[in-house]
Amino acid sequence: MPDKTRQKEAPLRNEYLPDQALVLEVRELAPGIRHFLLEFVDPVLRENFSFCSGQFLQVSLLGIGESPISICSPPTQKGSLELCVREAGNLTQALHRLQPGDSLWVRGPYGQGFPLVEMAGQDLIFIAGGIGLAPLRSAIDCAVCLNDEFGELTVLHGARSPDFLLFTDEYETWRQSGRVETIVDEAPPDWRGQIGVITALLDLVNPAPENTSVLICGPPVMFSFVLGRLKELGFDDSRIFISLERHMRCGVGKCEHCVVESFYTCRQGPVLSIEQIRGISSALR
Amino acid sequence: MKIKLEHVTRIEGHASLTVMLTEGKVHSVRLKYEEGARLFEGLLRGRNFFDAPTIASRICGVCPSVHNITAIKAMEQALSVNVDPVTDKLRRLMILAQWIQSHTLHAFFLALPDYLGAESAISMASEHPDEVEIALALKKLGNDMVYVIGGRAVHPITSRVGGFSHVPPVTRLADLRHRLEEALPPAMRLARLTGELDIPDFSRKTTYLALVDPDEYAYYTGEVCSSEGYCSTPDDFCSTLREVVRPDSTAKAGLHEGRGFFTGALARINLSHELLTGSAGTILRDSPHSFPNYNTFLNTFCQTVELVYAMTESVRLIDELLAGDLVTKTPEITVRAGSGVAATEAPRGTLYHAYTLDDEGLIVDDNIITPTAQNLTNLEDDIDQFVGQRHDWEAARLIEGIERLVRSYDPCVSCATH
Amino acid sequence: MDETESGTSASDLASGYYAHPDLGRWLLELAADYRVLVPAEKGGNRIFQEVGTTDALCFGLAQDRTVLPAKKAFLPPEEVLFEFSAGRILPAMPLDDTIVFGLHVCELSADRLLTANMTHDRPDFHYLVRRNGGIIAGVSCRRTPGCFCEKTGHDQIVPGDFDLFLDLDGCSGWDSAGTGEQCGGKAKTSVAQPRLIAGSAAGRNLAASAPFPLENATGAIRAPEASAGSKTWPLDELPARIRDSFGAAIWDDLAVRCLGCGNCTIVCPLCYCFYTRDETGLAPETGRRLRLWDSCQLLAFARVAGGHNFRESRSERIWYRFSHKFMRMQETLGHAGCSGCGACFHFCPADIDPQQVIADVLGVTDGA
Amino acid sequence: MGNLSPASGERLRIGIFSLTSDAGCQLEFLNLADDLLALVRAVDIVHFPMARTFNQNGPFDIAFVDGVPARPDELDLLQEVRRSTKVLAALGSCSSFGGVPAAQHFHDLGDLKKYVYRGMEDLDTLEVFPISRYVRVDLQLRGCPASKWEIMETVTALIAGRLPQLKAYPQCVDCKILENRCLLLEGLPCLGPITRAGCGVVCPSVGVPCDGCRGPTEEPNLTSAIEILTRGTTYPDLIRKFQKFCSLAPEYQEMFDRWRGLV
Repeated sequence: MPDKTRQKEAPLRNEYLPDQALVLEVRELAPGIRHFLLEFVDPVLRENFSFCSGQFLQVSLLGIGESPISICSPPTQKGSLELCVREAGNLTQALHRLQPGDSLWVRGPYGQGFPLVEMAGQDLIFIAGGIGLAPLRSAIDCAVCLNDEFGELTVLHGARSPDFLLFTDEYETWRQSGRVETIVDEAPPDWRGQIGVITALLDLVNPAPENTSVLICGPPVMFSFVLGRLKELGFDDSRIFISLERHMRCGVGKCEHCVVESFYTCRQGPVLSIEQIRGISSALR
Repeated sequence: MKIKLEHVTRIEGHASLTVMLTEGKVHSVRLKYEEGARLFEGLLRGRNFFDAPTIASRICGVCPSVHNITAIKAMEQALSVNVDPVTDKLRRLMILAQWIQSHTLHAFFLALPDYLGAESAISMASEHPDEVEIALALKKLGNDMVYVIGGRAVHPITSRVGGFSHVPPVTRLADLRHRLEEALPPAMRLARLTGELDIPDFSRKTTYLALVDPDEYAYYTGEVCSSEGYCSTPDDFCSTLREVVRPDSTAKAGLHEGRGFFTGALARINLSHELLTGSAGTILRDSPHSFPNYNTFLNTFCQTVELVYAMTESVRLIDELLAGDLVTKTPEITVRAGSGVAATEAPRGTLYHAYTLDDEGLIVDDNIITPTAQNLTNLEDDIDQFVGQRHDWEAARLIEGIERLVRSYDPCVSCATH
Repeated sequence: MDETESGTSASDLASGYYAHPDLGRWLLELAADYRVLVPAEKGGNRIFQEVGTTDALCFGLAQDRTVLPAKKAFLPPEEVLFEFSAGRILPAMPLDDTIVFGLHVCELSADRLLTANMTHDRPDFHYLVRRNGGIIAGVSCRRTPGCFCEKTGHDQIVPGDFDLFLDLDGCSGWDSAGTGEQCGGKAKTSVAQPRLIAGSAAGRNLAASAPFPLENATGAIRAPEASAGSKTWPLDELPARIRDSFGAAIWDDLAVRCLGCGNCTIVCPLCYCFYTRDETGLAPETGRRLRLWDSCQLLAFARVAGGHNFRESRSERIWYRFSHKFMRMQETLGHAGCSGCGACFHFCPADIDPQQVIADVLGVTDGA
Repeated sequence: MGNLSPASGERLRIGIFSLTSDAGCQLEFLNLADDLLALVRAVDIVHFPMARTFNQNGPFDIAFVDGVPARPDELDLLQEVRRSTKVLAALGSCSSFGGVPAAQHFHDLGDLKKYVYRGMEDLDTLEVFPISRYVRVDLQLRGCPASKWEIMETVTALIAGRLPQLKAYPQCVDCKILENRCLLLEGLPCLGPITRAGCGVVCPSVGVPCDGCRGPTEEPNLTSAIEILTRGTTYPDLIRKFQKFCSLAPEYQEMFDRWRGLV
């Protein structure tokens, strides 16, 4: 009979096996949006897990399913991770039922984050629509933490209504490193802040393009207005970074769902510069 | 005073009982089938002859195979199509499988809880786990037989005018045969148990009607015969059977020679019990009951005897099929105008389908007469006598007895109100 | 198996099949130790079936294509990624003992490309465990009606692309225009001993027990000549051409005809996209995570939770199918992601022919 | 639909309701056979008149509704069910699309009643519509009959706290994976490419073209499908095929309107 022994291949890593994490804390940030503090059960992973702002995890609950979710805590925070989850589908609804002490499962981190290292010494503008603030908050906190490495920080955050402004209790800390402006689509009469679209905040702060990088995350409808305004202000496409949302299943460029023309959003993205996606009309939809 | 029992439970479909009380005693009861009209006979008009078996099977989810086969037989008569013996045997198997499915459902899931003091087969599971397990296995066996031959357990697919689109593989038939043999002893045990149940003392002689075939216990062929000696072809009989439309009811009621009659397992056994040989015959003759018998409550026991018959007859048919070449050939069908009537024995009694086609093969006229509709008059007469003999009973006890009586007919309201 | 003098039943030969009694016996021997898949008949179709579940041990000489390509052996339509119970994950270990017999040249080539795709960047564990542990054996092909491997550059392979190759050239006389007559009918006695060519150590090991002579391969093995005038597409140019064609009218025209049924991708040897799904029983703490084939032609493919669909129109989805094959795979792996087998066209209810699509793309981007 | 699952540790309360129908879909619960005992051990089927004597009222976690409301009291029942359940699942093509009885919309209802009931036309019978005309429907378990797989997926998903993943893609995907003969390629009028998967492709697997009992896929390309299907059958026969099970599917209405304009 033939010999069944074969040459041993190099051990393969099984990308589809998630690691267990525990929920330490849950808090409601806005209607239908919750914030989770987690830590890995495995002490080695807990100590050594590293990532870049803008990268995401494949988060799952056993028996429910898996979804990509950006990490919203900064890479500088060791030992724990934070996620910000909006109730939208099967998994996120189930995540909203979690209590401290419950388990969830994660694999990753995946994708390319914001190239903060290349932005050293520059001013940073963060433009966030709605829950788009989550991945940016990771970068903001990182920049705040490494204050000396960056110039001035400007955070522009738009939301449906004042209730939906996220991380409001952190604005004071952020303001020590720069400026935070918010705007809402609609508001009750007692609202003293801005009402309108997010480009109004760009008009308000009127940023100079020199030595500045822009980091954007939000709903696709926001992109064309913001990018148009940035172009008018003279920003170069290579200095504008955007985090794209797509249907991502595998996270490793194999399942094909997240492709935007030639880009696997899960591998080359989710953060891409506008220069990279120039000419791809379907990218910013 | 009037009380209405909105839902007679553990039957197929929705029926209500309205009970008139005088000084706490029942003096009359009215049964009503409470389902909307689906108007199948109307909807079939303008359809292709080859669609009728598919559509007609949707009259009933409990006995779709017999509607399907009966429609096919009627269409083949209308179009003068003859089929090969393998096709006939597979069709017979489908009807017998339907009996296994339906009789198991009725006898053990719907009727037996009455006598074992349970509110459902589900709750029977704790005190009578063996019986429930056997019943579930038999149900599954019947389902699998229809699945293997018909392509699906409810609403078969493969059977069509002229034959079958797909013939079951030999191995699957052999597997069914094996399972039938294995399931036979427990099925006989349950049938014997059903024969020994303490049923109400009730007797009302009526007319019993069923297909009768001198060569076998009939279900697929034969003439329509009555316990009073009447016999005719299904074709002729269909024209003498009267269906009475009643005010505010979507179910019609059957009359033969102006009177109600009984069709179903009890009628078949009353007319053909001498042809029941083998295990089924043994159970029948070993039981404490003699036949012909006029106690309607015995219909459930008769179903379990037929369940055993269906199993042994299926084994015999499978052996015949396995002994020859398992191929069917669909004959050339020439579409033309014509009409055809067919009758088979559905689990609940004789089922008639009659169609008239135009020269394009479209249905211009049709009539479907279901056993539950045929039985309605007789059931009402039974209820009257049952109540009349027990006028001193407490209302609750009497109503429970009436429910059992209704259940013993195994009424299928979906069929009745098609 | 109905064995005639030559070991090949008349009906096998008439339908372009080749069977050999020694081959059959050998495969049955192998099936004691391996999961052996061979092309066999099922309900009027040719499909890769496990030896032991079929007694029809015959090989198509490319008259009929299998419904699903050999990829199903290594990337099953449904597989368990892991099971879970009471908060613990139990990884599923894919079987690594599959032998697939009877791949045609284009399919061997597709297998190489699919494996390269699953290996590059982040390797796919489950596929590679199966594939690296598996053995593939090619078989000489005659051209299947509707195939066009010469156009996509998948018309030749080298011994490194297979473990074994069953060379049926001994059955002389058939060629690209052959109808099977030479091989069947009168010529059946000329179905000589096949030659085996080994392409790997595993193949050589296997061949040691084979009833056929093992020969040294020389040079590449080619699919039979295509019809005159058919030549390779400008594959290097196609990525740019496809990219430029985004939004062009040809895709809208295809969308008018396309039913979006997904047939083209399911039968493609180089389509591999998948989705995952969790399944639980009546006790919710026990279950499994499955991975299942998906299709980029389905409406929900790029839809995210909340309902936004990033590929809303059928024309866009069709463009993505072609861009994957002729743009992305060409750019990342250096080879077109279309083997030229013609299965997508064969199984397309709307008769969408990739050859016409590429001709149109070239035409449109030429400004014609 | 908000939060679907019962409070943790509680058993799912299930109701199975029957309106006018052939009862085939609710019978599929009893046809679960082996799974039935496991099911009743895991959940409480508290309302199921076909099988139980004692039937409880709501609240329910899931209510499966079989059939169409064809009588005024069935409409009341339907509203009551909606009020007392978290998840309302239309069980089968009758409750999802009106099923076979909905073909009455291609006839004059008065004529139909006259034909069937010979002069007794004042029946208390409503026109047949899917239940979604009257109440919000959370899930459609399509098919004639509904598929056991989808019934079990619905129950197990809700126990686990997820929405069931019912297939929305065409039959062809599953049919190809089963490596069946393609009946459409053989010229038979198979509705597979435009019909939702989920039944296990039962008909084409035994050589019978798909009859479309599970209704259309999302955004079916009917124009092209009709052109392709009429190569193997006549246009009137094809329309009759579409009229069988899901004639009230919104996706079909334009096709039927065009047909009505022709005849």
